[in-house]
Amino acid sequence: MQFKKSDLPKILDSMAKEATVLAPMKVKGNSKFAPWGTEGELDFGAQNVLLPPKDCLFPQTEKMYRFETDGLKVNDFEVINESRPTVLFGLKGCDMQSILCMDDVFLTKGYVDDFYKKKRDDLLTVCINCTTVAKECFCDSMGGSPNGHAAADIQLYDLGESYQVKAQTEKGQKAVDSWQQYCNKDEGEIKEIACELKVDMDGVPEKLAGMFEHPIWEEISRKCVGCGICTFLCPTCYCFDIDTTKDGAEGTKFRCWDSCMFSEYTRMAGGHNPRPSKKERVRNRFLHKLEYFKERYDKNLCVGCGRCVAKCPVNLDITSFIDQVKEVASHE
Amino acid sequence: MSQMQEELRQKAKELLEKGEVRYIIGWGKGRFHHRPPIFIYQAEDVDKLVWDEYCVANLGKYLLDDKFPEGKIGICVRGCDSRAVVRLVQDKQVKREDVCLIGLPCTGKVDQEGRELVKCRDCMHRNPPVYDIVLGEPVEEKGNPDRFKRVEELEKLSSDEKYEYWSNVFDKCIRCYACRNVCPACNCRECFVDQYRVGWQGKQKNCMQNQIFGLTRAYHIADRCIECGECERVCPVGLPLMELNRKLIKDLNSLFGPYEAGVNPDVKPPLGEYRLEDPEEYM
Amino acid sequence: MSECTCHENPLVPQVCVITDIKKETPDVKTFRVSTRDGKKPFTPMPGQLGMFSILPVGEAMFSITAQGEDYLDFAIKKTGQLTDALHEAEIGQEVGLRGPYGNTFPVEDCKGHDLLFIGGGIGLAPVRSFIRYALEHRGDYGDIDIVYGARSPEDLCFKEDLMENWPKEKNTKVHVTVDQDLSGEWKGSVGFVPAYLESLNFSPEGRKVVLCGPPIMIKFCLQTLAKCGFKDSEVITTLEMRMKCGIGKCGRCNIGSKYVCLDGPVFTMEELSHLPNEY
Amino acid sequence: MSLEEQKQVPENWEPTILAFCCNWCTYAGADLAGLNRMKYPENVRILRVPCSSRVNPQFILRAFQKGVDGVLVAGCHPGDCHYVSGNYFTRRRFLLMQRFLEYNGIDPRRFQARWISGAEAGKFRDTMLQLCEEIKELGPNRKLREVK
Repeated sequence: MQFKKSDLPKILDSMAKEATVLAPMKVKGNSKFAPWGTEGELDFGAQNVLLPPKDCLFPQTEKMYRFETDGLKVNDFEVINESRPTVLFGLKGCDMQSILCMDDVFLTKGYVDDFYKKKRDDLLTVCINCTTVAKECFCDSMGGSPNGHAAADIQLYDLGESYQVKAQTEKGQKAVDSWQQYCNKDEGEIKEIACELKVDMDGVPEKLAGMFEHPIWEEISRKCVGCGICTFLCPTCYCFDIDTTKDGAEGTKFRCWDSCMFSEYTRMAGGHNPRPSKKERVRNRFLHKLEYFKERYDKNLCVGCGRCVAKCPVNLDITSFIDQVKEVASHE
Repeated sequence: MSQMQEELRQKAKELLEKGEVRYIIGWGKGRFHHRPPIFIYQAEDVDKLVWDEYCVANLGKYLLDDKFPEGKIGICVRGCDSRAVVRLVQDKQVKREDVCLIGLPCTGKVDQEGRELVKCRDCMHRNPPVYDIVLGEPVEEKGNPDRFKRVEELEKLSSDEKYEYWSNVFDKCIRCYACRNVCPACNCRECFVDQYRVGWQGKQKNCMQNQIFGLTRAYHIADRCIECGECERVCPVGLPLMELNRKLIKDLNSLFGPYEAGVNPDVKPPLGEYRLEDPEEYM
Repeated sequence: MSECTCHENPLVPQVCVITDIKKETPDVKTFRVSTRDGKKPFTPMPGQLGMFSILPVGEAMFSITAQGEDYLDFAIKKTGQLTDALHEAEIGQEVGLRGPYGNTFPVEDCKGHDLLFIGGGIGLAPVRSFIRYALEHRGDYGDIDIVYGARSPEDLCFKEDLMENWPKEKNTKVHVTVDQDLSGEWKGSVGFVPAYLESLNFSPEGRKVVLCGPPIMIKFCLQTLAKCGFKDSEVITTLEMRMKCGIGKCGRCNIGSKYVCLDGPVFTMEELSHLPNEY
Repeated sequence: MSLEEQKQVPENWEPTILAFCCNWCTYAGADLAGLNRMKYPENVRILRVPCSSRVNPQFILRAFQKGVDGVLVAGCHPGDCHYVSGNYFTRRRFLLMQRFLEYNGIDPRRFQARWISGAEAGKFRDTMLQLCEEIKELGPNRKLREVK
């Protein structure tokens, strides 16, 4: 089933009637998933959208509950958990995989995070395959593929002037049915492509397990600037902090993104900090991406989107690190 | 360019073998066109040192990671790095005798598509003002005729338009603090952002918090900013932060006389001193 | 691990009331908390944690040191912004509480063993929950030794337990030491816990150790225990880490792939030896 | 909050003004004004600081953030500062700050500095009255303000 690219705005408008449609757009020079209708133009270019889609499921700042204190008394907490049906349109394979990683974290292991669950149930994911690949992309070395993702509700294939549609879940099928008047039945031929940047991942998690005291950490973390670019642009970084905005007696408890690269991330009240310097923090981030998450959820936490490779001010990039780990003799 | 690279490697080998410096901070080969900072301890590793048109990162701030070095630290300095080191020396963060500056006249750096970087287009000191050793011959300075052009354009706007402009700018900020972490002038022991007990800066990301962070940081480095442009280069969402810093520098020049930070180690930053005949508006 | 019974959203606390505040030492107070209608907020197992929040200020994780019919006890030392505000709270102050979080002391497989509890300063608080549990199920356990040390005599926490209640229990011995004694009337032993522990020279057969205290004390106690022949699997400790969510999501309290708030805080030294040493 | 909404002024709105008064001169001037029963608007809140140069730019930004409509920094006349050179630094710092706030869209009249000595009680009252007039005419300040 296909529809012409020229009909795309009409389809987006029809969907935008009863849901917020987030599409990859360039808005005032800023490449992000913006609601359809803000002025800016669609951007399905090679370079993935700069700001990751995790903002729609796990906002950078999310109010949790409001409270009011008078004297010693506290009123009942008013939980703020409103969410609207949302469509994430134009997701690439790597971002779709990052949503699966986030699902494992927020929805499994004994506790279900309500804030995330409500947004996740309201979400319809429309994945699109990549026609060109940025030089930083390496998703097919991390188990993903630029040619689409099986877990997306709807998968679009770019055939030049039209998109081929494939509904992969019944939720997706329901949405595709509403596009009928734009679609025709014929099938096009889908071009498969691969990433240029290759990384060899097998054996790396096991090898990393024994490399906690290895001198490599001192070497690579020396140039790290300790900023939060890699963690805030990473689609799978889910660390958050909980804080309060106070205004006299009232206040709101909110949760916001936090970065393990910041200095006070693990600083305790008494002053003890298990990760005092850059070395520990860089080590923890790489080990979490490549080994700890695999041990806990049996998935790579790095989906190969290449955002940190492109945007790190000093090019402390995970792909060169993986290459260095491969070179480390296994007995060391 | 590669002839200078050979000279640099030669000089680095010599310094390391004679034991004049314990290690040398320079640029090395990274992924694609990147030339990340690199730290050379052994003489035989000097071939990792690179000098070409992609060596962009400012090296000055790495001296803060090793504040009490056993031996001297060698550091490759272009114009902006040398001013960064002068900045750190003036702020008493680094002792001048602990560093050996290897001066490299710089003809400006390019990004991956070969376009000259904004910070190099605006650079006014391509020859390192302060150095111990200099390689190659000095480059002719081209100056920056429209240094304050963008600031003057913004000043013409009405106050609501200005607020609208700056709110849109700071709405894009994701608070990754890269601008603070790469800035040589931002070298407080504990930044106001990290003083979570005092609570200057909330952790929530909204336009107002971003604006307060941006304005406070710009004002804190008002008279010490060396215009190296790193804050603009590293900002992942491309905020025009130099326009804030240049406005402050333009006012400082007009109010208290022309001054360029980090060029002459003996000239103190203007806000740190005063003259009786300063302009008077508050009588 | 009993399911959190408070709000259906695990991150939202339930409102509870401080019913009693007891001053243990100049910087440690025990807060007794129960729900508005006087019931116990939740039933924790020994060693589990509760997320305590003073509303305008913030939230922090504390171990539950004791529980009764309709209350939970938290012994909290004044070290940070939240604990400062907490120490100014009065009786009747309403607070937010959620939990119980974390795993529990291995009460089952400690059955039939002799127990050696070692506490340092405020470190006695989490250990005390297991001591009280053991004394309630006295028959299941062999003889109990409690070694406790604090900076000075007035810094000893839970004095009436240490001096009156516990020594009266069936073959339970309490050994208390203080780092230094300026007042002069302290009759007990003076010296650091590790040295004191060595002088008591406990035999490792059939004995399990529960250890909690400042990092420096744990380090030296482990060396002493190793000298006495205790195997790593016999030594159990509970860790303190910065925790924000308490339900294993926010990624902050990780040691390797384990989250202290979910897979901990109680670990045996053998489990800890497999994890990276970063705590 | 869009710019139009910022324009409407709630009726009988009273501006909140924060005055940083240097302990040795301006605060003494304010005291003297009180002794002589001089009336000045009550919506000025005085914050005593050891010297006018103790005022950190962050205090001013935070004041606007917390909803203050006008800020005044008042200190001794240059030359008779109790700490000799305090107000010279103040002068330099706040000449720059005023232009910087203006560059960011804040009306310069919302942030002013004055030299008021211990004896100039009249000047203190006149400054406060004049400041209150100007801010009342400017309306509530919604720029940089924390949105609840």
